[in-house]
Amino acid sequence: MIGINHYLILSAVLFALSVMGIFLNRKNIIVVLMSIELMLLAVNFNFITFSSFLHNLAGQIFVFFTLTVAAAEAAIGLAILIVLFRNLRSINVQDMDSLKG
Amino acid sequence: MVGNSLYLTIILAPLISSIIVGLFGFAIGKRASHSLAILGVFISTVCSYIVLYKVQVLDLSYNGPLYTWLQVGGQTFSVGLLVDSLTSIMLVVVSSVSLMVHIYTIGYMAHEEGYQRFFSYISLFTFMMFMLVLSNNFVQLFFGWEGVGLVSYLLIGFYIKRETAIFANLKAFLVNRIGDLGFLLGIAMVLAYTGTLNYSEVFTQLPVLLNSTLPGTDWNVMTVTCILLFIGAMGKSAQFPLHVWLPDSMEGPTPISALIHAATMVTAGIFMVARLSPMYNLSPTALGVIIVAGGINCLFLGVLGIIQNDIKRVVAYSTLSQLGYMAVALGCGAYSVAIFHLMTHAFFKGLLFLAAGSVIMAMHHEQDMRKMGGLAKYMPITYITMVIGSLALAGIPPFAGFFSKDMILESAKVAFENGVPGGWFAVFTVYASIIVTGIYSFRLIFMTFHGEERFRHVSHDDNHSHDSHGHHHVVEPKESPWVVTLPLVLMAIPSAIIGYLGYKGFVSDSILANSVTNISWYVEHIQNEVGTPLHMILEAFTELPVYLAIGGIVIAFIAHKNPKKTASFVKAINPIYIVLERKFYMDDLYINLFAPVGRGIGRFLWNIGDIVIIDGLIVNGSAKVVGWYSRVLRKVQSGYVNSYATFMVLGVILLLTFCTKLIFS
Amino acid sequence: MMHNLISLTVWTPIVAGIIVLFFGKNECLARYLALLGAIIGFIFSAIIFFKFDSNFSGIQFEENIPWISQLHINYHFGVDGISMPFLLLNNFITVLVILAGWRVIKHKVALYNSMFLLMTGFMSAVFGALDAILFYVFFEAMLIPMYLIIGVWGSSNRVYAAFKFFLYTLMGSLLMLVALIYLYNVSGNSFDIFTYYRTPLTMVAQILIFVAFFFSFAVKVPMWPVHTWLPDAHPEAPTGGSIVLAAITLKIGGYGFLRFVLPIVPDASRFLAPLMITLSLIAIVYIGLVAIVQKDMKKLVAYSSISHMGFVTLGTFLFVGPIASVWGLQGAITQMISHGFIAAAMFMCIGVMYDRVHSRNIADYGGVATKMPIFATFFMLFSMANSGLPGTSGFVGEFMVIMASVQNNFIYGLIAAISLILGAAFTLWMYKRVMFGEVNNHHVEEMKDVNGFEFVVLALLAVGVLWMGLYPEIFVSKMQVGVHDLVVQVANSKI
Amino acid sequence: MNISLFAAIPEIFMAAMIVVILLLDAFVADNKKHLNTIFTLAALIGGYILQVYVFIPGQIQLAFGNMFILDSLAQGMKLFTYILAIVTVIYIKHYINDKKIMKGEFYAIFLFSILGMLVMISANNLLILYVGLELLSLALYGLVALNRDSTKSTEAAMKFFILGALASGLLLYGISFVFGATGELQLDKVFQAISTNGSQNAGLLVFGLVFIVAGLVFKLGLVPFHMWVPDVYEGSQLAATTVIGSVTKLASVVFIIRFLIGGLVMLSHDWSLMLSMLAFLSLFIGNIVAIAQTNIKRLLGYSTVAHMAFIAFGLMTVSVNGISAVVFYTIVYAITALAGFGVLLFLSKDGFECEQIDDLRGLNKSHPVYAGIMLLVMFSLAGIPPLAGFYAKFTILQALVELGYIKSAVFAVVLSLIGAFYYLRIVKVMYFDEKDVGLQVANVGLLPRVALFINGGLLLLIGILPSGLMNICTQMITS
Amino acid sequence: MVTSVFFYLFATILILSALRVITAKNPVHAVLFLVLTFVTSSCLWLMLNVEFLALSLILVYVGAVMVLFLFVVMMLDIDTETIRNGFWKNFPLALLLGLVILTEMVIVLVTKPIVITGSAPPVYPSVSNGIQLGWLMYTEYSYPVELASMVLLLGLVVAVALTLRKTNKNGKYQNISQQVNTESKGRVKMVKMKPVIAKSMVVEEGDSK
Repeated sequence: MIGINHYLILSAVLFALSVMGIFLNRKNIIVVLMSIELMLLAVNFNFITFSSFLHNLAGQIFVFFTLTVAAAEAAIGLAILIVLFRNLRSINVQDMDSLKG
Repeated sequence: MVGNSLYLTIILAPLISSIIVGLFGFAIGKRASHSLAILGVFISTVCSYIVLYKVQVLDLSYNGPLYTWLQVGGQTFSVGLLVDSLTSIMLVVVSSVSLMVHIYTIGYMAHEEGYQRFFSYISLFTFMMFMLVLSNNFVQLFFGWEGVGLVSYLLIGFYIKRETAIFANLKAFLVNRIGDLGFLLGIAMVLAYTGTLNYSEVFTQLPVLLNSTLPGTDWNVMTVTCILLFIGAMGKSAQFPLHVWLPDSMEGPTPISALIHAATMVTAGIFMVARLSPMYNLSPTALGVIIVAGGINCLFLGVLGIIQNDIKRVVAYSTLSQLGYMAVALGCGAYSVAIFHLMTHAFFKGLLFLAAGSVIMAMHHEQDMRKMGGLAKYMPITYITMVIGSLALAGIPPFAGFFSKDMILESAKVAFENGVPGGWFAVFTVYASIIVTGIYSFRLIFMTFHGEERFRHVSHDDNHSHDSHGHHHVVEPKESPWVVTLPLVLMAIPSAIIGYLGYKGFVSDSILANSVTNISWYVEHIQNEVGTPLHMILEAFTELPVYLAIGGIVIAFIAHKNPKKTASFVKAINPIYIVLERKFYMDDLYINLFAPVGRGIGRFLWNIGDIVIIDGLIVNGSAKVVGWYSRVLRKVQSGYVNSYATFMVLGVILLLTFCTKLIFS
Repeated sequence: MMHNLISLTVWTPIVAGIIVLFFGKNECLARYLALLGAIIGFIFSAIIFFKFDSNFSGIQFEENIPWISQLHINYHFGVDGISMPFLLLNNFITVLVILAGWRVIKHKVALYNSMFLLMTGFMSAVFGALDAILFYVFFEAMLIPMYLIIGVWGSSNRVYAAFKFFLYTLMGSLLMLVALIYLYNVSGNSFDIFTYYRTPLTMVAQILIFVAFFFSFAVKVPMWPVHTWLPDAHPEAPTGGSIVLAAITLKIGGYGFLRFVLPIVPDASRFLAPLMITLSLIAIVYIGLVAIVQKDMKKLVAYSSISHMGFVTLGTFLFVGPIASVWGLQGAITQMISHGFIAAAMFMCIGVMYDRVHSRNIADYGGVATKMPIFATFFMLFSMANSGLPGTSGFVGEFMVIMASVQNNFIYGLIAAISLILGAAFTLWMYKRVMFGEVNNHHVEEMKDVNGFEFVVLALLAVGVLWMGLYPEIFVSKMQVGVHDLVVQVANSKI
Repeated sequence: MNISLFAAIPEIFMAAMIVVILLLDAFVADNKKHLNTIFTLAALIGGYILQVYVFIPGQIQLAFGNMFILDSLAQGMKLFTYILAIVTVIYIKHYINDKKIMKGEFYAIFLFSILGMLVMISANNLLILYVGLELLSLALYGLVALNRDSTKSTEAAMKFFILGALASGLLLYGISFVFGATGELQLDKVFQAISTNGSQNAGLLVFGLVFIVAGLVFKLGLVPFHMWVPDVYEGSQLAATTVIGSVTKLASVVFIIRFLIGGLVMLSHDWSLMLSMLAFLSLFIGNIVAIAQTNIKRLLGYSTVAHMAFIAFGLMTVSVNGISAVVFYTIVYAITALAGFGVLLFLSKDGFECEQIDDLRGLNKSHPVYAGIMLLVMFSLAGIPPLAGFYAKFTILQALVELGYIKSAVFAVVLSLIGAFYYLRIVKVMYFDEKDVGLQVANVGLLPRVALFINGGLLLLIGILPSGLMNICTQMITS
Repeated sequence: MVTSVFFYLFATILILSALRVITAKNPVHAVLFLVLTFVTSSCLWLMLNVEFLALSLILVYVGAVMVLFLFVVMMLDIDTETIRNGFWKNFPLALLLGLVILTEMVIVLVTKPIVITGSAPPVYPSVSNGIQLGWLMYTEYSYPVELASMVLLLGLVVAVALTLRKTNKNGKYQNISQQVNTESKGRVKMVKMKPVIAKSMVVEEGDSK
């Protein structure tokens, strides 16, 4: 039987993968953004799981708003990315090092 | 106030004149300045004689506070006056000599820069000396003690441009300070064990001191205290090994050599021990120390006088020797004898200095006796007075020195007989020293006043740039003006007769009654054998000392007549001569050992302790460590956003790990 | 009026300082305003001095109103015999400092004078405060003006010195803050110093508090080995800064030991007294030796200050049996007051020369006495006072402390008394090299004797030095009851 | 269910005004763009007035089905937020003009961020907290990026965005566990659920707590979640830095208080330990790394890290005193930082950003008043009495010692000594360095000058009489 | 049993595609794998009876956000080869990091069994998930809905403000303020002209005189 733990562990795996993604991609910012989307997916998974098993719709509502906000977030993130690309002619993470120390 | 207004007058008159002359000297001019200063001292002198009369004749003594200086922990320290027989004698000595010196100064310093300053200083000195002798407690004694030290410092370095002078005054002050260290600790001991610093109160508590030992040791407190106090006296009275400053102090103008470094200040130590005689009587060990120190001074430092060529230095070494005599007397418990010698010495030594000054003036500030000679005919008054002084110094009856010295010999003998520690040393040194005294005092007379007129051969080169006269050609030496010769004459009189007059009183202790407590054997053996002074003089010729003294004079005469033989003799004993010339290496010890070592330690502590260890290692070191951390840690902020994210994740992992532990614990 | 005197003493200079800061565009006006403020402050403190009842045991001129009620912090001022003399000294020195800078300071005059007035106000408050936090606030606030004084008007190495000064002192005081908060909690939510006096504390707590206080006050004093800020701060500071630092700021350390350490942690004080005495003796001898070899006059006097302050801590921690030594305490306070005069005077003298030659190096001088006879006389007096000559104030405190240390242990006394030699050695050797001898360079040749302002300042200080030396009773009598109370307080064990 | 909207009137007003300003920007001629500023100020002042108006003292007002709460903490913090926002606008007005930043957008986004803060402050629900946080964060990303032709700014915005998104991901992940463990999103109910049967899903809760703490302290900028702070401070133009560095702190702190105290106080044992750990690290890193900085904005970024550690210490105590100390600290810090940024803003002009420490060289000589205010700011940040910053530190230390965290207090104190060093350095540059770099103050007008002067004076005033503000803070917490 | 099979199937696809997202060489591939991830998870959500959100995930995320991503990726012409440099160097560490975080999570989740506290029956069992959500959203959760609108507006404003460049010569923009603020003066140009009079007329006039 597939229990709550299965889903939670699945989302944990997603979460871990997203973390790995952020760590791994030292060259391409857009993949980092995608990793963040993955992380949000893991979060949503959690909420959905709990909501379903608890019979509590609040979790689903939460997911709904997460999706909304994430959409706006993605828009802003990509806008920043474009602006950055215009200035830097690159979206290489390692080129973004004028601020350090 | 009426009761002590006389004493106050004594103290304040010179102080006031000193302040006025010091502050407004330039405004009021030379003449008014010296008049004022002399007036101050004159008033004091007159009052001193009145006091002498009151104390010695009317038997009125005084002991009372003036004002409360300090109250601490239930103990009150007052500035107070103690007028008794000892004080009265000291007052007279101090004020008389001081007055003479004041007058003499008019002539001696007539053309010097800082004329008013000089008068201000010596008046201030007189005040300080009065404070010292009149004090009825240790604190005030210390005040006067240091005060005279200060003025001495100022006056030794009076020629502030002369390197030797300013070296000498610093040396004098510092060496004195070593003594003061002991002195202050002695005072502290007294206070710690008796709870008071008033002489009279301390004397009632002596058993406390006598019956205690220093914690952690088995040293008797009385002995420790007495020795500490005597260390103070060693500094001030130039006792071995703290004597090194006195010869150098001759850098000062001659009047103050007479006043401070012969007659008054240097005897403060002698006075102090005499003042505290009830204490010293209880500590034979301390007396032994005094004898040894005095004995060394008396003989070994006296010997150095023989080879000096500087006229003032000869007198200075003779002073050391005479101070040694006094100290021996103190060590033998014959305090009143010491005071007697102090008094006679004050006059004849003051006289000798003043006369030497007169010679120096005549020689245009030349002090080297090798460039003098044959002056007797040019300056007869100086010559005669100086011979009188020298005879007194050598102890030829009936001059003053004879009586006091004879008493010291007697008391040394008695002390030896009574098995006083170091008694044999006392006897040996005082006897031997008589010859020495004869030699150096008359060597001076012969070299200066007799023989070839060597000053004619020597051009006055400019090795004494302070010389404001600026004469560079030979001028016939002539007798000094009356302001100089008058004090000489006035001092020569007491030098001749004061022993005769004072002998009986001092010996029988009637003069110092109730203020000085002589030790028992002295009282038993000497006080009871009082003869008349005349009897003493006659008897003297049946005894050894006079012949020793005459022998010394004869040796000096022979040496003077046969300079070549003397030179070969000196050559024969060259190693000894060198030791003597190096003053037993005592100066080297201080200047080349103690001072550099002190500075070296200081430099080491500064460079290594402060700069390297505390500042370098700890303070700047920690700053450096922080800076290093800062530079290293800022590298963590690499600028790469995924490394930032990684750090965040690491933070989460850290918290998670921490938390997992929490969950399972 | 009467019951606000301390507030007036504290706030007059502060307000004056702010006024000067804002309306000091005109330099002349700034100077006169500052002087006026300083003098009014001094008058108030003098009124306190004269109205002070020396037989009254306890706090006088007390003011106590809630200040920060949430934290039970009160605006609590008051003086007893221990603190009152400092108040007077502080305000006295300020007048001198303002005068001393009259001709010398030529840029940022308003800021300069204002900073000194602020300093004075803060320091008066430190001496008057009876609430721990009130004390602390002013204790720290002082750092700001002093930091600026050293940094803005200092000489070449001023930045290093200012930083060192600030951080060194801050290090100490921050630990004290923690200790005070701890005491607040232990004492049942009070910052009243006198409540702390009654608060029982375990030995461990006492020792920890002692350590915290030690860092705070020992740095200020400064004690060996946390002294090294002083030889850097003093030479770099302008003359006025050196004067205030030496004359007053250092005293706050000594005062802190008396006001806080001894009564609040008496058992720890007793327990650690040998340590403190050792450190003090090291300060006296070690620093004395170091002072001898200094080439920089101000550094030399700075070291001599440390050495002299060694007597303060020595006197404070001398116990005769379980009882704090009255002699020691009195000596410590007297030494502080006297050092206030002497150090101020010494720095003033060096400042006078510095203004003419612009060098602090001893080697650059020589024969100044021939060019500046009046100055030489003053300098001689102060040098003698600095080497502890009886009849000057320098002697009184040292005397009392040496007396007390011999009562405690002969060896202590012996080591302490070495300062007689060392003090004379470094002071007079400097004097000799600077003032005596031939004039050997044209700078000295051109030196002019003291001007009116300098003369007034030096003369006032000379009066102070002599007065305290010849008649210390007028000060000491005011302290007696306070010291007695303190001794009684310290005698009680709090464990 | 409470559907009254009364308590939320100010927020509604703000939302409306944002739209108005956006429209205004579109429809107003370029030469009348100052209307934007005026409307922004009007919006904030109106919000303030409404806020005062809606509050009923001594009563907790709810709205929107209890998701919106207006208690005294919210009221107080909102009022301060408004005031700080107003002052911010006054300070940045000339800067926006000079730098030719898109005004309408800037002010609109700024108001969005203020709205986000207000929402966060009044949130009574995990969802609202999240949305409010996002509203704030997204607006801030926008503000930073708005200087779109600058590589630094866009880089900073990108970093800020990525890390912020990561942080909110972490936070959400944590919230999901809390939701799972309790089945509630409403803060008071979460609290009840934990207190009634908290031990049931303790593992899950603590697990979630880790992520929540991580997400929360990101906003504060505690080590190791601090790495955005210096970069963003440095990279943003001063106007954005001012917003991030000052007024935002209020909302962030209330946010944390709501989360940790309001909802998860039963887990305080766990999170206070976590906070203390992070606070130690932050004090250390923040203070030490700041020493090596040469850029004031960056330096202030690191110093913020250290300051936030103090706030974490205060939170750690979980006592009334501690929390009111935290609030006090926050307000004081925000005021202080605002004054500091104000000075920097005034010194910046077209083509010149006053951001290097050396730019301030000789400021005292050319502009003593600004130097004086900067001096007050620096000493206040260093915690030297009699300035406001001292009492902030003091109250925190007191709360620590009261609960026996003496070691923490000593640690905090020792490191703030190191902190003092770099503040002193700025003072040194202004006062000790004689070389004048010819710093010119921008033409800012009277109002900003007066505001800055009052702001600086306030540091001193609070320093001398902190009682009033402390009272307010205590009342915010206790009632 | 069937659900188990489907669960594991989708879970496997989900994990693998997620792994590919982070390891793909080409960002376009990464985006497409991300789409796959979303679709799979949408399927899993459907298994949990969360129909509405499952659909909106596809609609909002796949339909809008991912397209946006794809668009940006395509627009920014990125050199895919250099981007992968040093990837495998970091991989072990990343793996370790991921494993640590996963292990800790799993340990907690497995060892501390979850107690379903609020296991109340579904609120409106008969009504579909979408209607339930809709009902809740516009009543109880109206506040966040309003806020979400603000968030979206903000997103809009920021995105436009950042990316809209009016300097582009080729673009044609509408400047509203300019349009609104035009005054009649600006629109109608009144030109003063000297009246042009025919020569003949002049002659005539002249003639009349």
